[in-house]
Parts: sequence; structure tokens; C-alpha cells
Amino acid sequence: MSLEVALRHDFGPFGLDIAFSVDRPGITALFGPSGSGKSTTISAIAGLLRPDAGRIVVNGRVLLDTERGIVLPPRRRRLGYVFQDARLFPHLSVRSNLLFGWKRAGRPASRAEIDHLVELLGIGALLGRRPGMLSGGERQRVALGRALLTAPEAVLLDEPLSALDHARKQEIMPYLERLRDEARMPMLYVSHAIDEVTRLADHMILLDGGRVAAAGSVSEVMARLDLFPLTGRFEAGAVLETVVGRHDPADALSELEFAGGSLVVPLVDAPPGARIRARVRARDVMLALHEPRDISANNILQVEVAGIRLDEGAFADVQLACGATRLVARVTRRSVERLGLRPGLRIVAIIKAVTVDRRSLSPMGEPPAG
Amino acid sequence: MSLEVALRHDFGPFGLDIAFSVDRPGITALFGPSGSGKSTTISAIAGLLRPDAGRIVVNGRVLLDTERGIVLPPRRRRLGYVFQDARLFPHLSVRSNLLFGWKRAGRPASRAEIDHLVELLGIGALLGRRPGMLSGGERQRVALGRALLTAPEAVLLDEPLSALDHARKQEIMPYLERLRDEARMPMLYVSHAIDEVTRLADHMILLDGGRVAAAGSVSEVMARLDLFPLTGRFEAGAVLETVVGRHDPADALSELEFAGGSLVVPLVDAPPGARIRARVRARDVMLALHEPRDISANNILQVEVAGIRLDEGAFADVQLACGATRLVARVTRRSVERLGLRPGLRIVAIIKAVTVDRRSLSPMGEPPAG
Amino acid sequence: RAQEPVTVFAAASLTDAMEEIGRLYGEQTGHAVRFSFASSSTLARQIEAGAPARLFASASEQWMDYLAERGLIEKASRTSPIGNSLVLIAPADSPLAPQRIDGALDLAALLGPDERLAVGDPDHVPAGIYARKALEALGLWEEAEPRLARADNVRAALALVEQGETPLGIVYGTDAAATDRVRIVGTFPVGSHPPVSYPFALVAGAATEESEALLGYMTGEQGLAVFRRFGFTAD
Amino acid sequence: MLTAAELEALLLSLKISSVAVLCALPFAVGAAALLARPSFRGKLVLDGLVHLPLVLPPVVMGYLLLIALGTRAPLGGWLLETFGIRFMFSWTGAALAAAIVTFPFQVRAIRLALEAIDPGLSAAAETLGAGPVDRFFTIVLPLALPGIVAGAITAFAASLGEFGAIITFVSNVPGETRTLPLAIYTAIQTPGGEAAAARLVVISILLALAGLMLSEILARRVRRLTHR
Amino acid sequence: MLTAAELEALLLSLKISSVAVLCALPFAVGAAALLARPSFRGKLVLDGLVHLPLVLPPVVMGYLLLIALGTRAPLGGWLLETFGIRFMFSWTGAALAAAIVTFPFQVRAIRLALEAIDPGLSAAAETLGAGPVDRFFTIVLPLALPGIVAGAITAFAASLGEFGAIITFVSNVPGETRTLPLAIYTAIQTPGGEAAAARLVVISILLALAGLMLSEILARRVRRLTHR
Ligand SMILES: Nc1ncnc2c1ncn2[C@@H]1O[C@H](COP(=O)(O)OP(=O)(O)OP(=O)(O)O)[C@@H](O)[C@H]1O
Ligand SMILES: Nc1ncnc2c1ncn2[C@@H]1O[C@H](COP(=O)(O)OP(=O)(O)OP(=O)(O)O)[C@@H](O)[C@H]1O
Ligand SMILES: [Mg+2]
Ligand SMILES: [Mg+2]
Repeated sequence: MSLEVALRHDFGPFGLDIAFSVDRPGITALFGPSGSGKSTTISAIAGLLRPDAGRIVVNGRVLLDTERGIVLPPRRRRLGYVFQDARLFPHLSVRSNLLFGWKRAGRPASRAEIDHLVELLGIGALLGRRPGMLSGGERQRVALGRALLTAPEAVLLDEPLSALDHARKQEIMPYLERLRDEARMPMLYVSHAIDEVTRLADHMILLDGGRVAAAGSVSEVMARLDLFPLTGRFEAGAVLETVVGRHDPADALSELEFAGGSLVVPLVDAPPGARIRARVRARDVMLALHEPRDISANNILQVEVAGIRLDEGAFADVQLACGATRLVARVTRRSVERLGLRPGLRIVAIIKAVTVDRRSLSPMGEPPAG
Repeated sequence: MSLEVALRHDFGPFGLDIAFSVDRPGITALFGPSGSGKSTTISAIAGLLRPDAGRIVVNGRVLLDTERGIVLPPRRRRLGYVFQDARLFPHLSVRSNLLFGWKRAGRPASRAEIDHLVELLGIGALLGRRPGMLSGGERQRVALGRALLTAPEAVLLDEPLSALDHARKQEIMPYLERLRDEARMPMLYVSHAIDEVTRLADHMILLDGGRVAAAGSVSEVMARLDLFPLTGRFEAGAVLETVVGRHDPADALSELEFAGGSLVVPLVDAPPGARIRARVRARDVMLALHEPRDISANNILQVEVAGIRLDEGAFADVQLACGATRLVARVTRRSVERLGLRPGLRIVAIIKAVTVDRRSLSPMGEPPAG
Repeated sequence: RAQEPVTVFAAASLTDAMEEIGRLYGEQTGHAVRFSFASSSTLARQIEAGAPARLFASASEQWMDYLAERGLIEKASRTSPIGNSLVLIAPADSPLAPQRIDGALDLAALLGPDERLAVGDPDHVPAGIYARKALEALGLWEEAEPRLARADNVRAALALVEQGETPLGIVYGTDAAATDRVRIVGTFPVGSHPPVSYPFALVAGAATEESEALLGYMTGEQGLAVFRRFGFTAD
Repeated sequence: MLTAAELEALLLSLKISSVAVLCALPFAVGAAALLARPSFRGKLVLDGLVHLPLVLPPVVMGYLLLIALGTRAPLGGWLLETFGIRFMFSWTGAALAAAIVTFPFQVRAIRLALEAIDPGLSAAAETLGAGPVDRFFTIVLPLALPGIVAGAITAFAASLGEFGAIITFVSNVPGETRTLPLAIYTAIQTPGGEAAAARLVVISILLALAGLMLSEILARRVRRLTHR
Repeated sequence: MLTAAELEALLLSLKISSVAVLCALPFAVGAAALLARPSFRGKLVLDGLVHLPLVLPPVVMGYLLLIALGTRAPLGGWLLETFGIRFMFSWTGAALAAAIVTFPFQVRAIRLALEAIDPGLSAAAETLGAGPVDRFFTIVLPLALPGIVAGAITAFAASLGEFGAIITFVSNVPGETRTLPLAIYTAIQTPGGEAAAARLVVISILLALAGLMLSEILARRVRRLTHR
């Protein structure tokens, strides 16, 4: 289970030169600002764009090796591709769209697998319709199913949600999560929306100006202060890998345990023991020197200041060690001075339960076998 | 300066029956969930849809009165209409697009006014281009200018930003603010994005299922707990009308004064004395019984609990009186119990300066003459 | 084989007479005849290209010569049994008095200042070629040539006069006789043009019993009687 | 290179085709605009009328024109007396015949182009104060330009080849109505005229190729002008 | 109501036009697919060839066919000897003539339809494992269907009216090649045949109207089938 990519391509003012590999099932995000080369990369992997030079290997199968003159056409690459604009065939029913790639697949899915996927994506009621009669979210789900039924060895998704409005996005997210959890192949997910990335991806590759700026687990990359300009000031924060602990149905709250503490959040729809990724945005973390009393916030964590990065303007980002887990707080520079924050200082972090809402939580599926 | 609207229209399963009036310049938001009848309303005002019954009067001029059989065609209504998809004429240059309505206006703007608008919208460099060569944000700015140059008596904007991505939205917002501040006519702004509404509008009309659910100043409507299901849980909060006080360039912070207290926020680009609308989201307000010490938050306000509304799930919304100003805090039900919150209790509200970022602030222009 | 109809290529101006003959022949012998009517030139070229015609009835000696030169007709069978007259016509309501057609004919005066004389195109339509010969012989060609309305075929020329689009036209006597919307103003003297003749011949290789019988019938008394009835001359 | 007669026929063909296409254009736009509407009474009749020249053989069209517009016919007589317009035996008549026979080509292309225009643009123009006629000329027509050009080019090409209607309506008068096709026809109908006919055919083909090249260039330029 | 001869001509016209359009269709699709490509060597030549029947008068096309496919001609002779195919003088020849003369109509319409198809759909099909031929038949062709139908209908209408190429190539044989236009011609050639000709013209017009109605319905159905 591996996807190795090395690409070089020149677009005049823009040059792409990247190399990365993905060696796990589940979603790896390809993240970066507009114009950073995400679409170019994904097109080159799919074979819709021929790069100046490069090498692409999927599960040991060489799809591209410009040095050795190997260039497989897109139809032989056995990759699933989900386009931003769905690109369903307007003259075919949803069923025929779904089966288009299936019929042409080398080792097609069984009837049962098809039925399972249709159910997973919740498109059973749409099978007889034409694409023109689907909503944007439904279209993308069908496009997803269509790509998956080609029995691909890897799936490429180029901003599959960016054409959808907020409500539609929320509607389709759970399907992507379910797919991710069932997937037995790498999924490369292009996005420039950090909430999508943190919610869906385990790993991420951060692109900037045609180069790989960082790669690693989402929690690592998101907690790196030096990457804040790329990961986005307002939305940036730490991503915690947690395990569901106790539920409190009366108060509709759940406890999420992580290495170094626990977090109370609104009731989570997952059994105790389930693995959940929780995003704690830096702007939602308040700091205090002593534990405050009689405060509405439900989470008061003992932390140690691990680093401080003064940002431009009023801001400062404070990296916190909470046991083995890293958190980030975004505060004003004035507060840093006022509280005398410095690395090594032991303080408390205060986090309101309501700020860790459903949009910040996402199930992680089984831990990878390796 | 007035716009009176009363409409009734039947679409089979959906029926519209509304009445409202706008009697001030500046932006009035027409806000509501998808399918609530916003576009139907605005189309009927513009004359692109003929309602079953209704009466529309602009500055005393009757545009529609089905009872008296008056139906002015769109071109005689003297209203500016900005479409969601810009609808620039692809075969005309930006300049010709801009002047299309101007040439046909009853009392056209002078050259100087045109130049001023072009500068205001920042489209001077685009005049020679074709619409096909503009970005989405540039297109909407041109569409805006085109509508304004018809010398309209009111402007209708149907989700002018919803087709744009986040970055483009941010890019165009300041132009809308400037326009609003200079406008001498009512602007009806359709949106289902609460951040647009709170940032741009003074007043809002809340539609739900074809009826007017509430109407009033944005701060009033947004602070009403009973409307939270409509105004949006996560983004809901209070809107404060403030005046810029002291700047602290060293810390890059500013003070915003309002009736009942003041708020420290990241440096504001407005002179002391300028009027600024600040949105304080309910989720960003923390409550405590006593004033905490050595805490990073810069704002600790003395408030009185004015009301508590237990929401479904873990949540409770607490309305706070801070002098004459209303704030809302969203906390867990558990905290309400733990702290023993009840109406009349005097407590403190803690607000991080970083949560009131630039996206939550918007200039308000001159106070209305009335 | 016996039921296979004999195919005859005939000039379009022979249409009605030929169809009548074909009908009579069919009634009397039980053998069907199949016609294809088009302009003589079209038919000649089709025969040259191998069209399976057995018998060719042309309105033009030139096109029969064309085929003869290429050995595409049975030379021995060639005969020109019928003829036609060439007449000057005017619309039925024309006030024009009957004219003697000779060198003294003042065509310009008859046509008026800017009217035209309808003829088959003298470049290729047989009736037009005869008209040209006659006008040349009478010394009227120079004067007439720029005033011609050259029609695609003689029927189109007749239609122009019928419609009154031209005050005068030159057509065959048979054409003028078939419509009461035109009047014969004068007949071109026999000597003014080569005799109008319709050469008939068997197509090369078609000298079979049936086609010879049909040609015999056409050029025999019964056939000629029909042609006469339609205004052709036959002696 | 060309004989005087060939040159004459060539120039005449160009003149007649150009005039035919340009004069028919406004009517074609009008008919197409009507036919592009969703539905109205008499739409089928109009559609039928427009397509008639396609279905009827050109010779019949020529004959019908002769009956309708001959100088003795009521309409033709009236035109002649009132305006001094005379179609019979003149190149204007040839142009009229060519225009009518090639009319369907123009209408079809323009109609397709009109139907492809986003009605939202027209609505936008209306809110900007433009009335129906104004919108048609400032928005609809310019956006349909590529289709109009394509239709005009097809019609022009077809005009160049028009034969039956012209010869039947206005006869075959050298220098006045003997266009290239009529000249070719005349040559073919003459024994031994093959060589002359072949020369004329080659001229026609070259003309057509030149026209096509021109049209490709024109179409590209128009498309660039109206879009992107 | 109709005489036997009229009925014969009517049915023959329908048969010849249908066969002409259907047999030319695959070639038209092929030519249109080639011409819809951005650019290739010989594009102009192909474009010229396709348009030739539009530019040259039908009589010339008929004559060229006669020269090329007459039984005495090399190609025609070879076809006859090898396959027993004989165009001369038979309705198949008439269909061939009609097909060639109306070919440009089909190609133009299909080409426009092909050019309007979003190339992204083809790319999507490629990532789903479809090769070029596969994509052409499963994606491109179905999406072009409305254009193909429109082109076929125009060509059918034009076939119904085709005269010059048919009479020149395959002559005017009742029951074999005498279509409605040739029957009209024959009637006109007969003195006093105007009434008969007029009847035939009316039949043609009614046929055309019926065809148009049918085509509107068909086009609407196809559009509904392929879109929305
Ligand atoms: N065909 C092309 N020709 C020239 N430049 C191109 C081409 N395609 C892309 N580029 C350039 O390459 C750069 C990267 O483009 P790419 O589409 O890969 O960015 P992206 O990361 O997908 O951005 P976005 O988030 O906006 O989709 C951009 O600067 C773009 O202008
Ligand atoms: N032409 C129409 N025929 C029938 N129903 C219609 C029509 N136009 C709108 N509707 C219905 O009227 C209701 C209101 O539609 P409208 O477009 O005004 O909503 P909206 O508030 O603008 O929603 P959105 O935020 O999604 O744009 C919807 O239920 C819609 O389905
Ligand atoms: Mg991209
Ligand atoms: Mg709407």
C-alpha cells in the first residue's frame, strides 16, 4: 500500500518540484494556498497532465518514469479521480454513471460490494435519476462512488467539496469519513480549507509555491508554529488524537482522553474507546497562571509553555506541552508580557467545551496496522 | 428615502406572504435559511417575478400595486440589481458594462461621480478588460458598479458573495462597506451567511418559510435567544455598536467603547471616535462568578444575567446585560448549574481580544440623520 | 426476361407524346415501356456512362452525332421520323398582329424598349439552337442576341411568354399548340433553319427483338399518328 | 489566366451571393428570433415557410418566384410600378432567388446561436433599464454573432452553388444572371464542353476553399471578440 | 386521393431520403469528429471536400458522379464487377447522390454539437478506464445526439428536394429514380402539366411540414433524454 510521487514541471512563472510518498490507507491531505500546485500535482498523478520530469509508483507499479520513458495513459493507471465539479455524465442515469468505471475495471467489485458502497454513500434512492436532478452534494457522492467502483489502487480527490455551500459540505462530510475508515487504499485529498483537512485527514502534505513545505501527521503539522502563516491564522490550532472516555448523557457531554489529560466536549456520537481527532483552535485557548475558580469553562489543563512565537500585529502564539500532547494558544502580545510567559513556565490552559463542537471532531477509524 | 414591500405569492408547496419596510440608507439584510423566500422576494421587487398580489413603493413611487393593476416593468423601476452570478455582458468591456445602465439612466451620474465609484470599487485597472478575464471577486465589484451607475433609488443584492470562496469574499467586503457608508439609498442585501450580515448590515429582516420571523437592528435580532435556531448556533452572538477609543500601537491593540463598558481588540484601522460594529460570538464568551486574576484574556466585563435559554444537547445560551448593551454567552448546561447562574445574578464575562478579529469588526459610517 | 420493360431515354419535349405511345404499345403487345425524360444532353451523357437505355429519342441531332461518333448507337437503326416547326409566339392577350417572319421583321420594335425575347438557351437547348440558326439566316441575330431571355429548356421559354414576362418567344409549334395562353404570331419559314428533327436510334448492343419492335412501332403508322396528334410533323 | 467570360461569371457569382446573403440577413435574424421563442401561435407555419426552400427543388422555387414576382404578376407588377424594382432577367432577381433558397441555412444557424444565449443576461439588461428592442440589439445580437457569421458563410457557400432557382426565375443571361453554376451547366450541356466546364469547376472549388479559409479566420476572430 | 404515380414518387422520395441520410450518417459523424479537432494537417482540405457539394451546383455533382461511377468508368465498373453494386439508373444511385449533396448539412450540425461538449467529461471517462474509441461511443456520441438529429433532419429535408444531382446521375425513371422533384419537373415539361405539378408541390410541402413537426418532437425528446 504505497504511493510514491516525484514531479518536476515548469509553467513559466510557476515551477513545481515536489516529492512525497504515502504509505498508508486513509486520507492524506494535499494542502496549501491557492496556486501552490495542488491541482497540478494531482493531475500529473492521474495522467491528465504530463510533467516535464517525474516518477510515480503505486504499489510497486510504475505509472510514470520520464527517465525510462514510461508514461501510462490515465485509463491504465487504476486510480480513482474525483473532480471538483463532479463531472457526472449528464446523459446517463446515476446507476450507469456509477457502473461506468466498474464495467471497465480490471478486477471489478462484486454486486455485494456495490450495494454496500451505494448504501455507504446514501445514494440508493438516486440510482434511477439523471445527474441534472441531483443537488450539489448528491452529485459529489455519486462521483465518489463512481471513482471507487473502478477498484482503484489509490484515490485522488481534487477539492471535492469546494464547490459546495456550507450546508452541503456538512452533509457530505460523514460519507467521506465513513469511506476513509473503510478504505483499503491511500486517498490523496486536495483542499485549501483547513477544517476539511483537520476533520478528514490523518496525514498532510503542505505545499507552498510548488514545493513541499511540510509533511507529517496532521497533529504535528498543525501544531507547528512556524507553519501558522500557511495553515491559516484564525483557524490554526492543535489537533489532538483522543480516545472517547465517559459519556454524561444528562449534561450531554463526553470526555475525550489524550496523552496528558482529558477534554470535556459536547456529547460525541461514538462509543467509549473510539478514536477521535479533536481540533482545538489556538484562538479558543485561554491561559492563566493559576487555576481560576467558578468559571464556566469545563476544561482547565495543566500545561507547560514550550515555545512562544510573536506574530505580527497584536498576536502571539504560545505552544504548550500537556503531557505528550501539544496545544497552541493564540493570545495578545500584551498578555504574554502581562503574565510573564516564558518557555518552561507551568500554567493552565482554559478551554470552553462549546468551542470543540462537532465540526472540530472526527472519528479516526482503526489505528493503522503498522 | 423609503422602500415599502408587501408580497403574496404561491409556488404550490411554498407560499410567500411578507410585508416590511426600509426607511434608511445603508444595508438592510434579508436573511434566512435556504428556501425561505429571499430570492423570490427580491425578484418580485426587481420586477423579474410577478407576484400573485402585492404592493411595492419606493420613495413614494408605486412600482407594483396588484389591486390597482399597476405593474412597472423592471426597466422602469430604477432599482439596481446585483446578481449572485454577476451576469456581466461577456461581449462588452468592463467599461461598457459599467456604462450600460448609466447610458439608460434617467438622471445619469456625472463623470466625476463615475470616476469616484470606479476608484471606490478599485476597478480602474480593469476598465479595458473583458469580463472573461476577471476573477470572481472583480466580477462582482464590476456588477456592483454597473448597478449603482443606473442611479437607482434602491439597490437589491442577491447573495452577491455566495459564489465566491473565502479569500475572494474577504477581498470584496471592504468595498461593500465603503459603498454602504457612502450610499444615499437603501440597499437590500440577501444572504444566508451570518458573518456577512453582521459585518455589513445595520438592520435585518429575518425570513423563515416565506414569513417575516423578525425585523429590527442587527444587534437586537442577533441578541434574541429565541432566534438562535434561525441566526445559526455556532456563529450567533451579539452585535455591539461601539466607538473607537484609545489605540495602543505598541501592543497593536485598540479600545472600543460601548454603552456599558469597553472592549480591547486587535488594532483597528479607524480613528478614535469612529463608529464600529463588533460581533462578539456567544461561543467566545466565558463566564465566571468572580473576576479571575492572571488570565490571558484582555476583557473582563461586569455583567448581569438577563436570561437563560437551555438549548438542546449540551448547550445553554445566557443573555447578559452590560449596562445598556446586551451580550450573549454560549456555555454548557453543566456550567449553568455548577455556577448557579440565574437571572439577576451579577457575574463577569471574559472575552479574549483575539476572538474579536477583523472579520468581526466593521465600520458603521455616519449615524443616520434621523 | 420478357416482362422486363424496354427502357427508352427521351428528350423532355417528347414527354406527353411518348407516354401516350408507350401506353398504346403496352396495351397492344403486353410489353411495358419505361421512359426517362430529361434534356437530350443529360441523357446522351448517361448513355455514354453506361446507362442501360435501349432506345434514345433525342431532340438534337448534335447529341445523337455525339453518341454515334463514340459508337454508342446502332448506326443502322438511326432515323429521324418526326419534325417540328419553329414559331414566334406572344401571350394570348397580346394585341400584336400576326407577322410575316422574314428579314424585314422589326424585332426591336416588337419587343419595345426593354423587353426580352424568350428562347431556349441557344448555347445548348435544341430549340434555342434552331432559333439562333433561323435568326442568323434572317439577319436578325445581331439585333436579337442581347435581348434574349435564355431559358433552361423550351418549356421554360414557353412559360416566360405564358406569364407575359416576355412579349415574344420562339418555341416549337407543338409547345405553342398545347397551351391556350399563348398565340402564334408567325411561323419561321422552313428554309430559315435546318429542319427540326428528332433522331431516334437503338443504343449500341441493344439491337434485340423487343427494342427493334418498339422502335418500329414508334416510327410506324400508329406511332406517327400519335406524334401528329401532339403537333409534330411526320411524313 | 481566366477568360473574359469566366471572370464575368466569377464576379457575378460573388456579387450575387454577397448581396443575397447580406440582404437576407436581417430577415433571417428576425425569423430566427421568432423561432427561438418557446412557443407561439403560427410557429409551425413560420418554421415550415422558412424550411420550404430546403424541401422544394430549387427549380420549383424558381417557378414559384416567377409566378409571384414576374412583372405581370400582381406583386411583381406592383413592385415594378411603385418602386421600379424589376427582378426578371436581372442580377437582383438572381440574388433574390439565391437569398430565398439559402434562407433556411441562415435561420437554422442563427436560431441555434440565439437559443444558446443565457436568458439571465437579458434579464440583467432589463434591470439596467434596457427595453426589448434595446436588449435585442445590444445584448442578444452581439452574443449571437458567431452563429450569425457561421450561418452567413454557409448561406454564401450555398449561394455560390445555387443553380435551379436562378435559371428558372431569371434565366441564363450572360453578364447579368449567368453565374458560375449556370456557366458550368451551359458548358456541360454543349457537346465537347467538358474542358470548359472543368475549368469552371476548378474556379468554383478554389473560390470555395478561399471562402472557407476566410470563414475560419473570421469565425475565430468573432469568437475572440465576443467571448473571453 | 393520390394517383398511383404520385404515391410512387412520394414513397420513393421517402425511401431515397431515408437511406441517403442514414447511410451518410456514420461518415458525417466521422468527418465532423475529425473537423472538431483543434487542428491537423489536411484539415482545410477535408473541410473543403465536405463543403464541395454545397458550393458546386448539384448538376455538377451529378455529372461528377456519372463520370466516376458510370458502369463504363473504372471505379463504377470495378464496383459492378466485384460487388455487383450498380448505382446507375437505380434508386441506390439516387440515394448516393442525395447523400453526397446533403452531406455538408449533417457535418456542420454534428460538428457544432461535438464542439459544444465539455472536454472535461471525456477526461473523466478516461480516468474511469475508457479508451478513445470507448469514450467516443459512450460519452461523446450520446451527448452530441441532439445535434446529430438536427443535422439528419436538415439533410433529410434537403434530400427530399434534391433534383439536379439525381436527374443528372441516375436519370428520371418512374418507380426507380423519379422522386417528387423529378416528377414535378416531368409534369412541368408537359404542356398543360401545371396542375399536376401543383399537386405534387402541395404534396411536397405537406411532407415537409409533417417532417418538421416530427423533428420538433424528436428533438425535444432527444434533448430531454440527454440532458437534465
Ligand atoms: N495550463 C497552465 N498553464 C500555465 N500555468 C498554469 C497552468 N495550470 C496551472 N498553472 C499555474 O500553476 C500554478 C499552480 O496551479 P494549480 O492549479 O496547481 O494550483 P492549486 O494549488 O490547485 O490552486 P487552487 O487552490 O487555486 O486550485 C498557478 O500559478 C497556475 O497559474
Ligand atoms: N419558479 C418556481 N417554481 C416553483 N417553486 C419555486 C420557484 N422558485 C422558487 N421556488 C420555491 O420557493 C421557495 C423559496 O425559494 P427562494 O429561491 O426564494 O429561496 P431563497 O431563500 O432564495 O433560498 P436560497 O438561499 O437557497 O437561495 C423554495 O422552496 C423554492 O423551491
Ligand atoms: Mg486547484
Ligand atoms: Mg436565493
